[in-house]
Amino acid sequence: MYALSSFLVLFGFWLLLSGYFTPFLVSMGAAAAIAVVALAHRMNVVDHEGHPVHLGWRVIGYWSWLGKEIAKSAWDVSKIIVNPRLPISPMLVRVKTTQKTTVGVVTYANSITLTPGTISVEVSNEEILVHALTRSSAKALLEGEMDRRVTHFEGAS
Amino acid sequence: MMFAVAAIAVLIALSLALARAFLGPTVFDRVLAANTVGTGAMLLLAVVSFLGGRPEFIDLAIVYGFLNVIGTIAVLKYFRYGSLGEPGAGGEERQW
Amino acid sequence: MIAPHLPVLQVVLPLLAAPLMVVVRRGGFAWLLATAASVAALGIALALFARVADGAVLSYAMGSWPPPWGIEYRVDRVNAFLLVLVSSIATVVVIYSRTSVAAEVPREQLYLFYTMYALCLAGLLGITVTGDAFNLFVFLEISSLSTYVLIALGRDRRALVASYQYLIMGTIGATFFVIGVGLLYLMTGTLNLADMAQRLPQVAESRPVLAALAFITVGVCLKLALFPLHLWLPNAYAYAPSAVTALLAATATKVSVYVLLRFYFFVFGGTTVFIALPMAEILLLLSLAAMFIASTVAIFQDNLKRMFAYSSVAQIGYITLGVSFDSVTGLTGGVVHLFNHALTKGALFLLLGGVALRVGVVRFDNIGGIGRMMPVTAFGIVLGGLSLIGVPATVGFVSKWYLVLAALESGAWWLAFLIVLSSLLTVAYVWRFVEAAYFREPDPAVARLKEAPLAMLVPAWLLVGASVYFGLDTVLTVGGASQAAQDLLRGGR
Amino acid sequence: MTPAGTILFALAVPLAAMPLIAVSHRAPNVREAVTLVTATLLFLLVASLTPHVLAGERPEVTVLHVLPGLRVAFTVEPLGMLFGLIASGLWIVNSLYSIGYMRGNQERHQTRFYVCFAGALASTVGIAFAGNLFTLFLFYEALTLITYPLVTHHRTEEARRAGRLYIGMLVGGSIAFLLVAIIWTWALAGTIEFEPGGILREKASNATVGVLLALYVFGICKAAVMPMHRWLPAAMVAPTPVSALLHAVAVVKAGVFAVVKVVIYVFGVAELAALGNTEWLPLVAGFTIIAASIVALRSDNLKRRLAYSTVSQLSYVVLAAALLTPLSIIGAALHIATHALGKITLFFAAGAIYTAAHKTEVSQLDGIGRRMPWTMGAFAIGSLSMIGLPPAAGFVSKWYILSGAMATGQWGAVAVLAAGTLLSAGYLMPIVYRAFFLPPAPAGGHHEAHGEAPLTMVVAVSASAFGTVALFFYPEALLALSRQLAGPG
Amino acid sequence: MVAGAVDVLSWASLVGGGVFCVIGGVGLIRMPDFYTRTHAAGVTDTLGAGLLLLGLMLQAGLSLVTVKLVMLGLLIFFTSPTATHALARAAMVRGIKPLLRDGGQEPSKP
Amino acid sequence: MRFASHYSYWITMFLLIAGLYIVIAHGNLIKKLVGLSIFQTSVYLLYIAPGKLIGGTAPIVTEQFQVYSNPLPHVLILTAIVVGVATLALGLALVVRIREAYGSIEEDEILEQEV
Amino acid sequence: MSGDLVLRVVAKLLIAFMLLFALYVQFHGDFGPGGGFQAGVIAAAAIIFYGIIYGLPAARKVVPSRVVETMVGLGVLIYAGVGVLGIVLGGNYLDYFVLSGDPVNGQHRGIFWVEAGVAVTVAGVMIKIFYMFAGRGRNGEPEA
Ligand code: NA
Ligand code: NA
Repeated sequence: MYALSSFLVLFGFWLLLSGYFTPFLVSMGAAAAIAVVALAHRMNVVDHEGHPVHLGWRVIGYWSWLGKEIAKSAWDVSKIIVNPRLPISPMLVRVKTTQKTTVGVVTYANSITLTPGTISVEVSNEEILVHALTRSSAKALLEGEMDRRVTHFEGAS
Repeated sequence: MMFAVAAIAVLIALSLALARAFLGPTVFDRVLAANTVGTGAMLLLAVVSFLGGRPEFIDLAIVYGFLNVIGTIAVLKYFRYGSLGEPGAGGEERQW
Repeated sequence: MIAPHLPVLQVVLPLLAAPLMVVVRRGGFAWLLATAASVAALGIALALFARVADGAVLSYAMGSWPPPWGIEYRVDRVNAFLLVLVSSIATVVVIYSRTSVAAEVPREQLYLFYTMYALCLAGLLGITVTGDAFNLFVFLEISSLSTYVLIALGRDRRALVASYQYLIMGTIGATFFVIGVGLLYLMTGTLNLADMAQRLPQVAESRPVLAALAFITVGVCLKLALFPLHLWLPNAYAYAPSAVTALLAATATKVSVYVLLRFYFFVFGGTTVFIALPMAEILLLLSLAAMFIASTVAIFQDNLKRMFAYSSVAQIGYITLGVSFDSVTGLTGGVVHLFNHALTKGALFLLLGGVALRVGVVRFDNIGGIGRMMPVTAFGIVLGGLSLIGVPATVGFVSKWYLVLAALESGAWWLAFLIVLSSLLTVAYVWRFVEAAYFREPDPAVARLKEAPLAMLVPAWLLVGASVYFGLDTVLTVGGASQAAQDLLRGGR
Repeated sequence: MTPAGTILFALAVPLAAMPLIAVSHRAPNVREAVTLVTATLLFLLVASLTPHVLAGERPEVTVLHVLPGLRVAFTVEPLGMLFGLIASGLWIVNSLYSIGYMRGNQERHQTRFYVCFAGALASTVGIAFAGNLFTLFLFYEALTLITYPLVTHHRTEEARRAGRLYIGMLVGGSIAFLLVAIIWTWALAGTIEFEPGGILREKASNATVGVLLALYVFGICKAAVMPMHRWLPAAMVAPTPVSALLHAVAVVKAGVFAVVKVVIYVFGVAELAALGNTEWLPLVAGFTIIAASIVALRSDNLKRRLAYSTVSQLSYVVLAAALLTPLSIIGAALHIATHALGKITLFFAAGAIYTAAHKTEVSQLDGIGRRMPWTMGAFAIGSLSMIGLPPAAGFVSKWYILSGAMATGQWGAVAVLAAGTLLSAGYLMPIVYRAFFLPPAPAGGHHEAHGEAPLTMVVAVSASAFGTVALFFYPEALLALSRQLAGPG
Repeated sequence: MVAGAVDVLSWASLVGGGVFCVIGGVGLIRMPDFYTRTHAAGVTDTLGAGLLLLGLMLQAGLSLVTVKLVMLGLLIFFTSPTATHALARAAMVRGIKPLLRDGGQEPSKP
Repeated sequence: MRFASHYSYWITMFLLIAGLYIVIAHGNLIKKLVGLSIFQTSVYLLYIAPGKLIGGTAPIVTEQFQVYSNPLPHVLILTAIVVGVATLALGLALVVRIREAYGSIEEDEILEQEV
Repeated sequence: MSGDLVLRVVAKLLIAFMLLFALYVQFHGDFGPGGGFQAGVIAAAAIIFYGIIYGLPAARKVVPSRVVETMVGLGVLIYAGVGVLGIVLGGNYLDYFVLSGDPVNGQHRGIFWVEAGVAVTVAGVMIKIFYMFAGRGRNGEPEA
């Protein structure tokens, strides 16, 4: 099941990249996708973690929100950098995770890191240790919106 | 012209990162800087591909991106375990 | 059908043998294949030599792309001579290796040894045969990288350090070389050596061209271990497996000399180079330094392999000295010495390998009285030593004779004196061996020694015999060398 | 056999003897028989060439063309003939003597000794007959190398040190100076073939000739011109037959032979005389004569005294050659022969004394003439020859040298010759006097009950003493050869 | 007209991206310790890279090149935080103490 | 592209000297290799510089051969990179084995053990 | 060890795409030289990444050492074989034009196989190198 969907995704990826649709290249693409799935299977990476297709279209929604967040905080951090006084107030905070799956936690952790001003230092099932550049970025994170959105995005599965 | 401006900007960022790589002081600072240099180089390759009309440079940039992350993680792993092949970095089954 | 493809097959056969060995991974098979490749290379080299003997130039276009667009392989009298030299030494050494290497290299690494051996041979032949500057660099690196591995396969842990040091210096050398080539490429727009030679006069004497010359000189001189760029050589020779030492001493530095000659006389066209920059003077001084300092250092070595390694540095000085004269006689002397030293040092290191097989590390303290226990080996070493000194009736004499003549020809009688004087230092270290081998009572350990196995003695003595034979019959060597010298001085035009 | 064939045969005989001697190492009698037969055969071969040379022929043979203009070739001319005769003749005597000495002293490694001795003779013949400088150089080096095992025969630390000095000076000098001189000569003259009248005629400037001559004289260390003499006394550690070989048969003779040969056939006597810049050579030779004699005078060790005597006497030859007159050239050639006979007699006697009485110092020799009358009688004859008194051969050669010096009014040389004669009398006659006229030292040692040395030694020493006297009365053959050198062509 | 607008947009994107890249670089120099520097690097990786790629995409239009640029963006999107996190974690494990403003919660505890 | 190449000489020289300096100045075998790599990197930059800047002619590239022909800079650079990577890998392999044999990768400590 | 969680998940995501990208570069490589090399590097990088994250034993299970070495040899053999084929078919060494009736087609075919050879070798060499280093930990057993 995962293998089939993996194959389809990879093949699509090939066609996107290729841009050429000669019979030779398309068949090669199919062969390549099969080969990769086979190898990946040997590696045991073809599972729900490695290939989270089930997330579906929710991706778009979450990513656009995340993009906006990133832009905002990048802007904030930039202002701090160019500020002659360098007004930082670095701190370590722990945030609880409400996600149920590994993918969910990882998504949350990476989202934290991807947002300038916060990085996830230590990730575990229950909580994430975060280094924040300023008090306000820490506070924003502790408000928990991102956590909620990731959990929602992760879905009920 | 606009590509040139972008390229110069990336180059400046790159040299700043390089400076940090030299300054250190911890190995992690250097690796961080090297990683940023990598990102910069990737972007530079993309911009240069427009600048020089050489679209195949983007492929190169993608390759570079792959290698960048692998390199960073390999270095970290080496510093952590003194070896690249230890299964410690995720091979063992986790508790949950 | 094969005939027109000989120039490329010269390189491709050993190059093909290497991966086959990796795939099969059997020591015995690898040796067989390496031998076959070496013998084939020798056959091809001889055929090529015969075909260019009348002064013809064979050009082979890789992939049918005509030069200067494609890579060209080019055989003329100069490099055909070298091809024969390299492939024949390689053949002798590979036959010798079967016994020697089995004793020095772990069984499971034998295939690796022969793989690297084949690669090294392919690289050396490639350097010699290619007519493309960048391709030359690639072959240079192929031979160098395989050489590093071969050295590291030595038994002593110092082999590792030696290999590392060589890797550092060799890479610096190769990089200097490729920078020089790059500058020439930017100036002429071509990488084809013949084409480059034709285009260079238009941009000659511009700063990048002179810089290119300097880079190439330094780079190549690092590879050929010209004093004081020789620092990698003594340890590399001392701790590499015996067969490797012989191969390196006999071929690798010689091929580098060839590269220098190729660039100096063929690409840069000799005269302009020597006028624009004081190359001749620098080369002369460094050569003299090599001849005296390296020989003196050799006298004080306790390890025989190191001693002969320093001797190599000194002998390379004679070769470059010949080059520095920039005259037919001088170049003849240099080229003959290149040939001579290949035979002699090859023979010496092969024989030392035999001693090493019996006593382990070949030091003066543990070979006392070896002349009685291993008479054939010891006598061969003495003959080789005589050739190093330049005693008449050995090859060594012939080249020194021409070098001295060249010195006198240029009016530098003091130089002739120095050349002869430097031989005296050679006498000193060769004599140390004679005294140890023949005039010391054998230690109890030595007294139990047996002569080296026949499988090693025969190849070694082939070279010893050659170094005596070519000392007596000089028609082939001197004739070939003076032809080569004239061809070289005529330059690329 | 053609003369050319004879030359090759003469070279081949001692060479062939080497393996023969080596394989017979378990049968000493066979081994020594081989040596004696070879020596005799060699002498006969060399002697058979004499009539040809006397008849004005110059037999020659080329063995090998090494490089264009460079060949291994042999030409027999009078000087070489003379040297060849002396060397091969004395080899017979020396072999006889060696048998007694080596057995008498129970020396080790006797086989190697005989093998190397044969090799040394082969090299000597090569030197004597060399047709060009290249060939001369080759065999000159070969002689050095093959005599090294002889010098270090005893393998003691002292022997090894002496051997190192021996090889170092001889090889070093020949490469650093002689070889350079040869190459330079080649560059100047375009040839290195020996030619009567010299090959450098009108080829070299005054200054060049001076430097070149110096290179030759000091490069040929075997001639032991001071300061290149150190190796010779040091080599005294070797067994006495070896000393005889060094001092009489081959080595130092090869040196002075080479010097004379170079003067005659490379520079040309007339040419050298016409040019300046050669005055230093008689000075150096004269200095060596006097200085070495004084050292000899002060040495109590018998062999050391004889060694310095050799150094001194060799310079007679060099001096004679340097006088550059026809008469002195004859004297030089003759002195090679007469000194050889005289000195071999003295060394034989010294060795006999050592073998019979184990005495090495002059001061121990009081009254020994009564126990060893033959030996000491021979010693007395040898001494006369060294001093240059009749009825010994030394008189003849010294006479010619002196005549040459006086004829050209080189009074300094005359004075040196006179002083040298007095000094040599001073260091040799007291020995004879002690041996015959002083009472033996009070008996204290346990070797007092000795008589003469073994028979072969006595025979040898008597034979060489006889030869010394005979050459005084019948010098014609050698004179005839020598005269050819001085005469035209 | 549309082309002009696209040009202006891509100009803006490229310049903006460039500026953010430089700011990230400056931050890398200015920030006082390793952890704070990672935040600065984040600016280059996110807004800097994103805007630059966007600018390039606008120039490339709907083409294969744009697809590849998207790939590039996705690649950065996935790898950059991963690498940064790995770095920070490794530093913490190694005992590199973060510079903390007093009152910052939680002393470091790996 | 042009502006970058203008400075490529200076960058080349800088990398060259810096790399060489690191190779010489550092006793740590790995740092030497890093220096060596930097040193080699200078080559890549050199090969992309157009020859016209220093008075040379442009590389021969005719229409006919543009696609396939050999002396194209990026092929050369790629090759040089391969060579560089191979050298680095081999060098590191040697260092690893040296550390096993000597227990150190500091040059002076290693030489100390071989007196 | 939970911190490696992020790495593990992202690696799973990346590896398959890297492998596919490698093949993409390989198959589109004959439109410009060097494709084989890059493809080899990327493919090897994917395997190496896997090895780094999941450990050497896991990587060796997926791609055994023996296979890697054979790859190295095989790639060169393919490359050189294509060259020799050129001679066999009557052209020069590495002559692609003779590989097919239509010269352009021959050219494509030749380059394709040559690039394939390069890719296999490069991938093999890189993985081999990784195995060599990764195999030598603090108490690593030497591997040739
Ligand atoms: Na962040
Ligand atoms: Na590199």
